[in-house]
Amino acid sequence: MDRVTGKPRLATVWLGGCSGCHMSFLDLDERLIDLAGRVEFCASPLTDYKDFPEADITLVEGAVANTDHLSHIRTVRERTRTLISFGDCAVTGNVTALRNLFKIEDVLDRAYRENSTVVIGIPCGNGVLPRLLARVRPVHEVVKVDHYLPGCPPSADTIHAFLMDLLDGRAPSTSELRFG
Amino acid sequence: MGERIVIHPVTRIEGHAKISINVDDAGEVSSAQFHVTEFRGFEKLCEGRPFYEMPGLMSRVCGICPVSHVLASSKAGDRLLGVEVPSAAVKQRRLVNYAQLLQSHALSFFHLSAPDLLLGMDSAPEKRNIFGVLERDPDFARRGIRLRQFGQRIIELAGGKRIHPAWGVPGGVLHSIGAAGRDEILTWIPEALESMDVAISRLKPLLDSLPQEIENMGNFPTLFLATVTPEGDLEYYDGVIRIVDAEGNTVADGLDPMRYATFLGEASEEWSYVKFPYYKPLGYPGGKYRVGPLARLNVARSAGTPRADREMREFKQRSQGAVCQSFHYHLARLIEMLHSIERIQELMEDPEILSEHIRAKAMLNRLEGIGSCEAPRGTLFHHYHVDSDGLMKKANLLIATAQNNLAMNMAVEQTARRFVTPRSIEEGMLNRVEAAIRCFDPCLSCSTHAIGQMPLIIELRNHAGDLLHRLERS
Amino acid sequence: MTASPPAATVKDNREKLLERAMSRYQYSGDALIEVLHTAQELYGFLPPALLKTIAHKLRLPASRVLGVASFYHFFSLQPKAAHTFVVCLGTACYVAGALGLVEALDRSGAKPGSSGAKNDVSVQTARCIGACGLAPALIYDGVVHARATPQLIKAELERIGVK
Amino acid sequence: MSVKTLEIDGRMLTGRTGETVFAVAWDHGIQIPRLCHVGGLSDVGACRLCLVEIEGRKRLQASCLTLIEEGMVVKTATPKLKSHRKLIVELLLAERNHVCSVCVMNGECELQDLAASHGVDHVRLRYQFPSLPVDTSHERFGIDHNRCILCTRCVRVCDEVEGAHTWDVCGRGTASHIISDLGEPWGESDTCTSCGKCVQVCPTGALFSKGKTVAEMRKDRGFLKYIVTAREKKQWIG
Amino acid sequence: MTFEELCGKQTEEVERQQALKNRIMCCTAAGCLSCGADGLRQAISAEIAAQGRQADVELCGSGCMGMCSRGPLVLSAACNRLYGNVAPADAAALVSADPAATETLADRAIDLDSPFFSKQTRIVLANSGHVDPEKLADYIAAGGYQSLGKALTAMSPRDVVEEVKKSGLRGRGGAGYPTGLKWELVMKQIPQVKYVVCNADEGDPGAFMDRSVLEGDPHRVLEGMAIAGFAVGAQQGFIYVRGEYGLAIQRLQTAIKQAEREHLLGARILDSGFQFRIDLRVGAGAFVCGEETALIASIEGKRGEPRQRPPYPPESGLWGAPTLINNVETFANIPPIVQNGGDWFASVGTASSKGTKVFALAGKIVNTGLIEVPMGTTLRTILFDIGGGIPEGKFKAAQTGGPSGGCIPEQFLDTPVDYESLVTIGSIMGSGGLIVMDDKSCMVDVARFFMEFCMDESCGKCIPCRAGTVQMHDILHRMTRGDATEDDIEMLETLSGLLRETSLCGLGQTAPNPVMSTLKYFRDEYEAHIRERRCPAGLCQMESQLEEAMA
Repeated sequence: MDRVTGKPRLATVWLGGCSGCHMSFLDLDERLIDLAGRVEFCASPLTDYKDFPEADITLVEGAVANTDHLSHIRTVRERTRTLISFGDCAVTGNVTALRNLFKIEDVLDRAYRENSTVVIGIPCGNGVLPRLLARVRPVHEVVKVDHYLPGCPPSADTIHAFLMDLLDGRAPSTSELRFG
Repeated sequence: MGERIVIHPVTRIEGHAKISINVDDAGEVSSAQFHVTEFRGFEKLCEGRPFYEMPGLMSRVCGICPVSHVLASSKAGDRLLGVEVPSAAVKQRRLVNYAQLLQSHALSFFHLSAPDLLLGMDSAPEKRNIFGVLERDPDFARRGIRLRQFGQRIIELAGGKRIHPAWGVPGGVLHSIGAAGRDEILTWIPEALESMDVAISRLKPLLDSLPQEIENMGNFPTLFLATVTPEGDLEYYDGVIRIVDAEGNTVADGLDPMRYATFLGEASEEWSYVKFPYYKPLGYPGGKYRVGPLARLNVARSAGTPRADREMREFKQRSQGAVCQSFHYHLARLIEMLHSIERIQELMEDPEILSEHIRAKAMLNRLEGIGSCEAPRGTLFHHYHVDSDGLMKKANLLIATAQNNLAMNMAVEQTARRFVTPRSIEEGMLNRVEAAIRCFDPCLSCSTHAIGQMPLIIELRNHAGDLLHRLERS
Repeated sequence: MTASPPAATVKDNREKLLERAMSRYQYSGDALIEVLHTAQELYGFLPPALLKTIAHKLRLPASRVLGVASFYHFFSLQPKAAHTFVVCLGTACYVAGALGLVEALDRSGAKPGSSGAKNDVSVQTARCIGACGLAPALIYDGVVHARATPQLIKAELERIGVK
Repeated sequence: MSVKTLEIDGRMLTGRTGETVFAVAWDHGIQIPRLCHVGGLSDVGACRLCLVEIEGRKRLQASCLTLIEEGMVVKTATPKLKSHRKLIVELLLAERNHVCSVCVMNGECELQDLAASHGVDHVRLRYQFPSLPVDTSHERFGIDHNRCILCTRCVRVCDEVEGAHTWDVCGRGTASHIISDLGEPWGESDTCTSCGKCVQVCPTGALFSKGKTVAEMRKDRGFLKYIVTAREKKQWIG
Repeated sequence: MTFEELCGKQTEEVERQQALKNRIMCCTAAGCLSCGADGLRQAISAEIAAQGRQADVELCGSGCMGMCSRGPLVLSAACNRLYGNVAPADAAALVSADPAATETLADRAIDLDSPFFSKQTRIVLANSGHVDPEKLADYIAAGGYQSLGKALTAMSPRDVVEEVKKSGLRGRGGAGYPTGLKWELVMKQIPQVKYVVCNADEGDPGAFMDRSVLEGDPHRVLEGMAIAGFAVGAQQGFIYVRGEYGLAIQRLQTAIKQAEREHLLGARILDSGFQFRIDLRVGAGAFVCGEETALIASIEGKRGEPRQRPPYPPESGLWGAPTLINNVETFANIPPIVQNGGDWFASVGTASSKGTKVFALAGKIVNTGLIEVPMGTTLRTILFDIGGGIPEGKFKAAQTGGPSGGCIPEQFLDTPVDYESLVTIGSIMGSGGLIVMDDKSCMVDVARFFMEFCMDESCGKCIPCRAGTVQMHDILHRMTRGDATEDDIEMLETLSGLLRETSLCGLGQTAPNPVMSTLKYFRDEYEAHIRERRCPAGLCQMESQLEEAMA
């Protein structure tokens, strides 16, 4: 609960994904206004928190694909009461994990050598950039996940029903959930 | 011994980014870099897949502008088939492209920029979001939400799904918007136009209050690149490429997007996952150019729709030659939204929009195809090679945000030099560095928390990368 | 046994022998596995053309013939290497350290399942060759070696010129 | 033709001698899940989704292969069966590269449907990410092994209905894969009649019509009953 | 040949052998062959020629003599001595059989009164090591084909079935289904065409009982099958033998030809109206073909994929005909049962498990080799009296039942070995592989090893087995590398339940057994791998916590 407002604190996190799940969240459209009355939005790409705060509910979009994601999701897990894998990339790896079918070197080579006209350096894992993980993983392979909200992306209606269930203290219904 | 300041994370541009500021022995900013830390490898992971699946697969590059990728991909597919896309299908594609421009720009302006612009850069961070705007000015916020909803609704009605509609296919589109869809869209138009009037008239006076930021954050000469009609008007779906310089002179015109590789090059640096496209005749890194709303308005002669034309004429008067202040991306965005709504209305009134002749079918007829269009953030190219069975051999994607990469780095460096004094770092200084990035709207929110307080982790590092000092805002 | 017959006369003879085997079973599709055994004995492996002939003669669909041939590990669809190591990975041999033998071969660049790639050595693993009392067992070019060691493998590889 | 009475999920039902538990259940609206079964083809009992509990039998039985008996008491949806089915679906999803979001059958796939109806909201097992080919050498169709679940419907329809036996299973265990003829590209097959029956019976996006984009593929299995009835009874009913 | 002629032939051969000065039996089973038995045999043969003793010294090859760990083994009839580790240089001494000359071999003589021999009861292996498997006359001299003769001349098929039922013999392939009942089922089937199939596709890693029987006493199996054919009304038999068993195949081929020539197989057997042919079917490297429906598919020339049962093979087997399938050891038990009666057989063993069981002892044990003990013998007797104990280190577990079995810890060493008791303690009898593990064996790795086996041998037809073994192996593999969590143990258990209850055939249904039994008795080892990332046996190489980042 937020100390000031007494409302549950909702965070969203974006790892290796396209942000489509966040966009679908925004597709709640005017329902966002009602939602704002029920939760305190904290860390999110839509708000202005950078250091991940304590959160009651966190929606995690995207797969765990690099070392930054890995350390970030661990922090998020520590500071979150109910963690939700949000969308197919987080739940299954989805398209992001298709790179697991290739060697990392080949993937980097295609992007930064074959498709470049000037090659000054190949990025990956120097002091500033995170290293790519050998294997893109769904979130639950890395940290414990409490609920799953699959879909690419999950529709706004699905997200809404899911959040309402959670906020009303019901076990979220899984009957509408679907990959893809 | 030089030092390096790392800003991490810069909030959200296609995932995560960092900014590092290098400090020389004299304690002055020597250079600054903008590092994109996200990489997913679409150019490789598509390998072996049938090209017919590319629009659906490539739309997953971005959830904000999936339609752009669907279109560029479908157009590359059109080339592989070697067909002429039926004109009704072209209209469907144009419609959805305008809808996408509308929703993406609405997101950028109302959801992400407006909080800073309307609430002020020093307002409380908890309030500095669309919900804060809702409290302050519910009507304005609701208009923003509804404008985005309008764009998304068109995509849903035409494409079947708001995000990642797999409706564009090589040769055309899967379905048309239909009469019911058209009728619904027409009912939205008056409100949408009214909302644009409200937004534009709110933004203009705000701009006048930020002269420092406008002049010093990403204000420099570069080339501007955009697609235009052969006559030189705004064009988002299919046209020729024109390049103008900072003075507004045309550097190149009538370039065929299919031949992009002859005039655009891409450089790889080990410190960013986003590459550095450049204009080949000027070489790397000299060939900096900007794309996106600002570039399009600088490049195009006129909009071709009455309301947008009025605004565009006024916009062009903000500067001699091209408008070089990156801050004016915001206003350019609003003008493009207005233009999109006008175009959507035109398309809705065109009887051909209901035609069911929307798909040309053919076998594979070429082994290489390029598709391009104007995405919300700039010109987008998809370049595919397939084998004789139509399986992808390789792809090259030249994405709008990347094309602004050199300019964004320049903006970062300019802002750092102007505002950062390494001896006594204040958060406000670094925030401005970040804000420079956000003008470009590199995909998500970065655009707009432009100015004002941002929670940050600031790391001061020396040359060897050792952590010297860490500053964290709670 | 070689992949491609060196002389036409040899080839004729093999065809005749295969034909005889098929006729012994009245060209019955039920005898497919026996016929494949014979074919592999004659030719060393089962190339597509041979499978096609067998399918035709036994009046079976080609895909079924390949389906059967690929199901059984005894049948080789690729030519065999000049030298073959078979490491027994039966439980007794495993407990006695057969993995060490695999590793020794691995280090030389010859991997289990590989065939002919590296200096014409093929390495296979077997699921118990029945020499459990003498574990770990290794079959090198058809000869069973009891209580084999990585050193033995190293020596053999050196002898045939694989370092 | 004699009739037998049995109890399925607490309902007294009747079926004809020689009918399977599966058929009688479906005839009465009890939809036992399945992936390898498709009406009109022989059954192999491979997917194990249609397993049911039969009173007095120690093991679970594949209902598609179990003939009804007088007085039989069958349960088709006990918690144990449901949990087994859920895990089987997860096993399939983890086995190959089923990326629903970019599949031609997204929205119409039987495996995807099963996952949804069994509450598979994530896969508890590690994805295996095997490297598998796509063959689009055929003029009209393609096969994507990434999406194949080895139900062998294609093998059976090609053998039993079309009579071509172009398809079969090659290799074994986890290396099993569907082949045409001697493993040549499908487009080079001597035996394929291009009838497309295999494409229509395939439950996933493994077999598809070329030129279909993501989520565009739709499959029609009605033809199977039509042909089979026509052949067996000389009656042309859809 | 009539039954009388057969009896005459037996007498003749026994007398001939008794007239010899010496008979040297040189073990030529695969174990001894792999340590030089062939060369030894040639040396002895050459020595006989050199000494000019062809007339009164006979050299025979023999089947497995049991003590494989001390091969090559040679039995000298004249001295009634069994020698181990015999070298070609010993040939002269062996041939001469001179007490002085054999002195050099004295230290290699194996004590035939040692517990290794005295605690065994040999029914199936009675001939093994005593008859030359390549000589029909040898088998006949040992009483071979007498049972067939007795059945054909003095018994009805029903009598034979009753005798087998009375014996209490249970299938030796693993599951232990009562053999007599199975025979009766097939006998009662109406169709005219029936088959008898001998399952010689012994595939458990670490098991070589059937191979030894086939190599050492092939006629015994043929005789057992012929009796079965007579009892159930079949005229055709098949032996489905592992392709890896080259020597067994060769000896079976020889034996079938010999038997056919003497009308012990084929038409008009022993001049009766009974005809029975046996054909060999050579397997091609697929463990799953040990499963009876897969074996049937394989004999029919198809992929060795099992199918749903029922119908069981006694109703619908090969080509849809009633089919009796028993394994090698089961058939080998038949001639003595027919000869001595079911009651005699039932007097050996326990209340529910009759007769003896052959085990292949292997692993960390002194006397590796082939043994046969009465049912109900304790594991302690088998391992420590007969097996001679653990060479170094400490006993940890005994694995029975191969990939379908389990690991038995020390506290159950006094459990009598019979079908039910082994199931109670989480293992199974299986076909008779018995592998001993000491404290250097990691039980997680052992579980992984067996799971890898099942994964490789899964036919791939049904999903739980095809994909479930892969996932279970993945988890076990990660455990042995230190990349697993407590949840993984739970998932192993969940998957085990799935495979056991939903797999199409026995391979998948029993694949979780080694995992379940090690989890039950050695859970601490699993937990050490997970919680402490430590392998108590010191075998598993724990890698860095995350393979995640690229090198």
